[in-house]
Amino acid sequence: MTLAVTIAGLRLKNPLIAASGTFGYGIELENFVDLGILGGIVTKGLFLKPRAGCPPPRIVETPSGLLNAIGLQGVGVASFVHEILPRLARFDTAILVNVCGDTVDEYAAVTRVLEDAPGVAGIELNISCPNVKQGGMAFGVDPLLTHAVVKEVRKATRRPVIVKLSPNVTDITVIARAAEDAGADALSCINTLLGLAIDVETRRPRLGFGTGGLSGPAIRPIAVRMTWQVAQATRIPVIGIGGICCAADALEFLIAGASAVQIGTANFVDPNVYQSILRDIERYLQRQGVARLTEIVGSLRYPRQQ
Amino acid sequence: MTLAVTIAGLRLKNPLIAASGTFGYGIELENFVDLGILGGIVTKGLFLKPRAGCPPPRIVETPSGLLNAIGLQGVGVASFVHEILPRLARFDTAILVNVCGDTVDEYAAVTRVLEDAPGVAGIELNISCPNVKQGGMAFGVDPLLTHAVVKEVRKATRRPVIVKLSPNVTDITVIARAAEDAGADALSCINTLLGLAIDVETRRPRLGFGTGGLSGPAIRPIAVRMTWQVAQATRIPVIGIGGICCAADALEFLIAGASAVQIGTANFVDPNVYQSILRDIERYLQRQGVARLTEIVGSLRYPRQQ
Amino acid sequence: MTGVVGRLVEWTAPCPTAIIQSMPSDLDAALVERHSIGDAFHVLVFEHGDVARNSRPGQFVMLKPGRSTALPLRRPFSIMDVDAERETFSVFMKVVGAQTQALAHLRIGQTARCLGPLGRSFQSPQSPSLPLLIGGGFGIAPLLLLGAVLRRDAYEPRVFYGGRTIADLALRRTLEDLGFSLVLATEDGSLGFKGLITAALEEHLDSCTLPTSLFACGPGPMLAAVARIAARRGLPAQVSVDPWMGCGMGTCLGCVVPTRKANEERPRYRCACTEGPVFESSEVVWTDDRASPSRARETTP
Amino acid sequence: MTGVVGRLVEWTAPCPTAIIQSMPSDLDAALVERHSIGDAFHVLVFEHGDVARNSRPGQFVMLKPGRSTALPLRRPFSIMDVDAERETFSVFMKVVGAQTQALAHLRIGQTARCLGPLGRSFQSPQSPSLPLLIGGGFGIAPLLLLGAVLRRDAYEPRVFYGGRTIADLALRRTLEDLGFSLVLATEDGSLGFKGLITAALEEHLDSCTLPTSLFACGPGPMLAAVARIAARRGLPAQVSVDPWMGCGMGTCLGCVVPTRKANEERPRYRCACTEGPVFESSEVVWTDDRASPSRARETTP
Ligand SMILES: Cc1cc2nc3c(=O)[nH]c(=O)nc-3n(C[C@H](O)[C@H](O)[C@H](O)COP(=O)(O)OP(=O)(O)OC[C@H]3O[C@@H](n4cnc5c(N)ncnc54)[C@H](O)[C@@H]3O)c2cc1C
Ligand SMILES: Cc1cc2nc3c(=O)[nH]c(=O)nc-3n(C[C@H](O)[C@H](O)[C@H](O)COP(=O)(O)OP(=O)(O)OC[C@H]3O[C@@H](n4cnc5c(N)ncnc54)[C@H](O)[C@@H]3O)c2cc1C
Ligand SMILES: Cc1cc2nc3c(=O)[nH]c(=O)nc-3n(C[C@H](O)[C@H](O)[C@H](O)COP(=O)(O)O)c2cc1C
Ligand SMILES: Cc1cc2nc3c(=O)[nH]c(=O)nc-3n(C[C@H](O)[C@H](O)[C@H](O)COP(=O)(O)O)c2cc1C
Ligand code: FES
Ligand code: FES
Repeated sequence: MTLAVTIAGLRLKNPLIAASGTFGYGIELENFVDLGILGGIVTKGLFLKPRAGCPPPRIVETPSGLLNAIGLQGVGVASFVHEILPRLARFDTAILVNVCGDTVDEYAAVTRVLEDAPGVAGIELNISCPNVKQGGMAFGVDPLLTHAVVKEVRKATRRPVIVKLSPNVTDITVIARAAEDAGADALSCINTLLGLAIDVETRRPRLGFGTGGLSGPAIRPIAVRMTWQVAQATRIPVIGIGGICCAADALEFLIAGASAVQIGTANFVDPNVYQSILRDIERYLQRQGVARLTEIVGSLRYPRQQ
Repeated sequence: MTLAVTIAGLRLKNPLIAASGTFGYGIELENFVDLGILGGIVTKGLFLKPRAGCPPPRIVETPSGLLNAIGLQGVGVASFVHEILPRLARFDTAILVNVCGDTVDEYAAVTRVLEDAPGVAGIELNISCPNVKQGGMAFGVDPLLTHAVVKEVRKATRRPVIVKLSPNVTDITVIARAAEDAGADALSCINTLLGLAIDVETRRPRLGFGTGGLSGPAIRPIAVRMTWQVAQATRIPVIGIGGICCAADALEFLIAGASAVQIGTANFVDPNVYQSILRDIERYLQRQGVARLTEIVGSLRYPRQQ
Repeated sequence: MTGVVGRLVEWTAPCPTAIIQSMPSDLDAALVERHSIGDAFHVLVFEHGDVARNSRPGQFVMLKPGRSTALPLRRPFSIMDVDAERETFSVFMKVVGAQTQALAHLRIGQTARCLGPLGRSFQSPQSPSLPLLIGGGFGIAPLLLLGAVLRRDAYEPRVFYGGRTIADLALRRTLEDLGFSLVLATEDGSLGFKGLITAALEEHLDSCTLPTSLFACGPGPMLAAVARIAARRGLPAQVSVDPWMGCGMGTCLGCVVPTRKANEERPRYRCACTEGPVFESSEVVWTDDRASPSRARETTP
Repeated sequence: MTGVVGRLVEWTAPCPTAIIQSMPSDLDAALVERHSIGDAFHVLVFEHGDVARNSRPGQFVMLKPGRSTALPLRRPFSIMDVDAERETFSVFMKVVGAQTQALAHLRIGQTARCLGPLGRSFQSPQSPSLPLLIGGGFGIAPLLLLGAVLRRDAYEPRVFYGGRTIADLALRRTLEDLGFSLVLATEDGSLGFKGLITAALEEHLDSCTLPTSLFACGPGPMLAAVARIAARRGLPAQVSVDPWMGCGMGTCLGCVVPTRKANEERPRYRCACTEGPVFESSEVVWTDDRASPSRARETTP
């Protein structure tokens, strides 16, 4: 039985990838997790410069969900390349870098810095972060801007470019196709949904920034739906994301058409969740009499609509 | 202390309204609930003709959420007017009718049937149901179609017209303003989010229809955010809906700018939830030293964005 | 186990045509007894005067541990037994997911939200006949109450009780102790007849000449088989179905079953919570059973 | 209550500069003892060898009842006591919401996911001095362990323990039994000094001439007051902060506190879970305390 998958020319030993912003830069967890069992790791989002992020409180729990406004606090791409990337080299897992920018130029510039860095398996373009004032989600909700930024980044690298889509749109397939047309090799689906939680006693938002991004099991049905729509609408591979906590959750995305999945919020509860998910996916494949994981990708039997 | 609110010229004794599709036509619950304590009731969605609805399974639970594809099963507006409406007359609560249609003409026709019926306090225009093949959500995600249908319905009635918005859009304020421009008296915010849940053993959707609409506490942060956006962007009253289970939940919407709220999924768990919510809202107002509920509407202290 | 099964009130008399036959009430019902049969099966006895007094066989309650008005929804459980004097009723629960787990592990004295009695009950046989009660898995539960009432009314019901394996027949001792004439079947042959309980039923019917009426509760495919058998042999059959239920009160329209009464031109969706869960088997339109999703999904707890 | 507070290992020796001072481990830790003080306060003793052996005062554990990997997240709790021989540690828990409720009601033998020890501990005083330990509400918890270690190292710590009312001072007997020199304060005057514990502290400092170092844990406003007092009097002060924590491991960046070390040009957000929860009070940028949201919201359970 094999769990290996290939995405955008990248072979992953299994379809489980740690989602951006929920696994630090990887090294924070080296004492907690055997990083080598992961198919891949997406780093926290990186801009050209270091960034302070949003004022606290930055996270608040909602029913089966986590609302966050971290605001892409980070060390900047240069520090990442020089100080962190070398320490990741000894782990046998694909390192994907989540690239951010306030402008198209910045996205391209961050990508170029990474181009010469050894050990970067690919780029995940974050055009969908709801917690920044410029850039971020503004790109991901507009097909023309999406096309523009993907095209520039495409020019800046020979590495696989994965575009991370925002769910805060009327029709995600329009954005997905814009990214595909502009040269994306794969699509990550989805980032967080824009939400607001209010502290009724103080009548202020519970987050320092105001609104935040909703993640976790609460959003899974929305994420599975969008993954399915995007997989139908494009020819490039899709990586499913949203509320995955166990093997059955991951399998929903794979059956809907994702070639791999990312695990986000669940890392906070248990960064070792990968082990049990892999074991349970294997058991599932056995039960279903399927030898390769890839056989179940997109195998959803959707009812014919009369 | 008063909990009374006025929406679109309609005085409600309190801001708690039962949401469409979660309270039947009201009469189903007359043995369970003292209907007179509700501010209002929105009926299940009605078309011109009776409708069979979607094949089962029609509901499935997801984390803190309910995914449904009922497909607007219903008796049709004529039966409603003749058989059900008279039975509702003896309850002291505002009856709002959720109006559906496959076409603009059907929306207007259903509205006209209601125009002469006694005991209808207002119309809630459902342009946001995700579980029908035509009409429904298709209208609610397009500002031009929204404008067109609201305009026709506006012409068909002198009663208050409340337009129920779909959350499955990039920018809900665009749709909200289109409805306002076309003559809507108020806005209901939000209907369900389109979702998909998959039975991994059979590799089929868990719902007979395929996709469904996500409701319940899971979507509350999204609904509060949209309510806040819509209240900022329009001058007409907003009714907040989405995952309300207790007083604090209701208050989040009111503080965000809603003049009233609807309770949906929570009715299934406890159709008597209104009592405790009213009691706890009163306690809250006492705690806050506020004499009228209306004083807290829109009182959110949103952080200034530098 | 739960005292005498069936110290009952009248069952079909008061208003035979009403859909909801008695006024349900919504209480915090305290757990007063628990009898566990292995890890998976539990008989839970709750205090609830109205359910104890007004329930009819085949009716159910909607239960939810604790007091929260948030999701998860309440869950439906057949009323297995009532004791009007003690003001208690009992349910037989198979642990399959988070809510059945939480209910099964309530401590004595803790409460569950409890709404009931709900739904349309089994109707007493139209004419004197031998009632055959066919239960699959936890579907046996309402048949205990039904059996008790039938006996009180001088019928001599015979119980067919099937499961995959011996462990599924958790109530077999209770049925024996109550003196029911009992046919057991397991698919793996670990106890009784080897095969499906409906095969055991057919074998019995082949050799039986008495007028017979069937009463069944269990998984969808079992009910469909009972319906086929009844149709083929021209026997009256009532089946209690088990769809997803959201509310139990007729408002969510989530629990519908395609049905078609004799006088109807085309099938109609009927709510199992108000117009069922007991239907005439001839009125149910038996589909490919999409109404019973797989139970094997590992749920995210 | 929990055996002798503080059968401890070394506390700052091994690697004084490292951020995470010892390798945390993630176990299913069984509850072995519970001591309830009213409904709201509980001392819970868990089995966890690594936490028992490696914890230093001020460190914490992330706990979650049961085994689920879904939300809700784990919750942080200060380590109140360790017993290296029994391989147990204890936490002092105030029930404020669903997770503290669930943890407080674990049955003996049931397990919680338990990750720890985590975070930067209190550091031993730089020079001989009188340690004053200031605890507000459940913030008293880490000060028990700190007090025990200080005494072992021949300090004579004095404990200031404040709350709104007498019931909040749930650990006062334990502190007395352990023989700590104790100052109590309640806002309503129901016990000890009437007023804020920081007012009691100031009163003491006004009349005390010994070199003093402050160690505080409690609500944000209390810590801010301690920081002001320390700054005004030029005393060293370490404070343990209590922000929302998502992971406890430095990955969510949810727990940040604005800080500014002496050599830094402008403030920086530091993670309370890895670079704290204990900070020098002079390094924390005290804001209008948005980091402590209101605790009064009725949570949807
Ligand atoms: C009228 C009626 C009477 C019932 N009587 C009894 C009874 O007496 N004893 C008893 O043990 N159970 C009974 N049930 C079934 C019981 O309601 C479910 O087992 C329960 O809802 C499961 O809840 P859960 O949270 O533990 O599991 P969930 O996590 O909700 O579900 C666990 C698994 O079971 C499946 N499942 C859950 N509910 C249903 C359903 N209704 N139909 C098909 N699949 C389902 C899910 O797909 C999932 O795989 C009855 C159901 C109905 C409708
Ligand atoms: C380093 C650290 C050490 C701690 N040590 C202890 C301890 O020893 N004993 C103890 O009882 N508690 C301690 N806490 C606090 C404890 O973690 C929270 O009380 C707990 O997370 C509440 O969880 P819940 O699910 O019960 O409540 P929730 O439902 O999550 O919250 C209930 C209410 O408390 C508020 N709240 C929850 N967590 C926080 C927080 N971190 N800051 C401000 N408000 C909050 C919420 O706004 C809500 O109103 C500590 C916290 C930290 C960060
Ligand atoms: C605290 C937090 C921080 C995040 N930071 C980033 C980020 O830097 N870049 C990014 O593309 N997505 C970020 N995300 C989004 C996640 O990668 C993921 O898309 C989302 O959380 C949905 O998955 P989940 O439900 O499994 O968490 C963040 C999410 C969380 C919860
Ligand atoms: C089972 C079900 C049926 C519904 N039917 C309708 C409907 O007929 N018309 C409508 O406008 N909204 C309908 N809704 C949407 C609700 O009115 C409400 O907008 C939504 O459920 C969000 O609120 P909640 O989270 O409180 O349930 C339905 C929702 C559910 C769960
Ligand atoms: S369960 Fe809701 S209508 Fe039957
Ligand atoms: S709690 Fe997650 S980074 Fe500190």
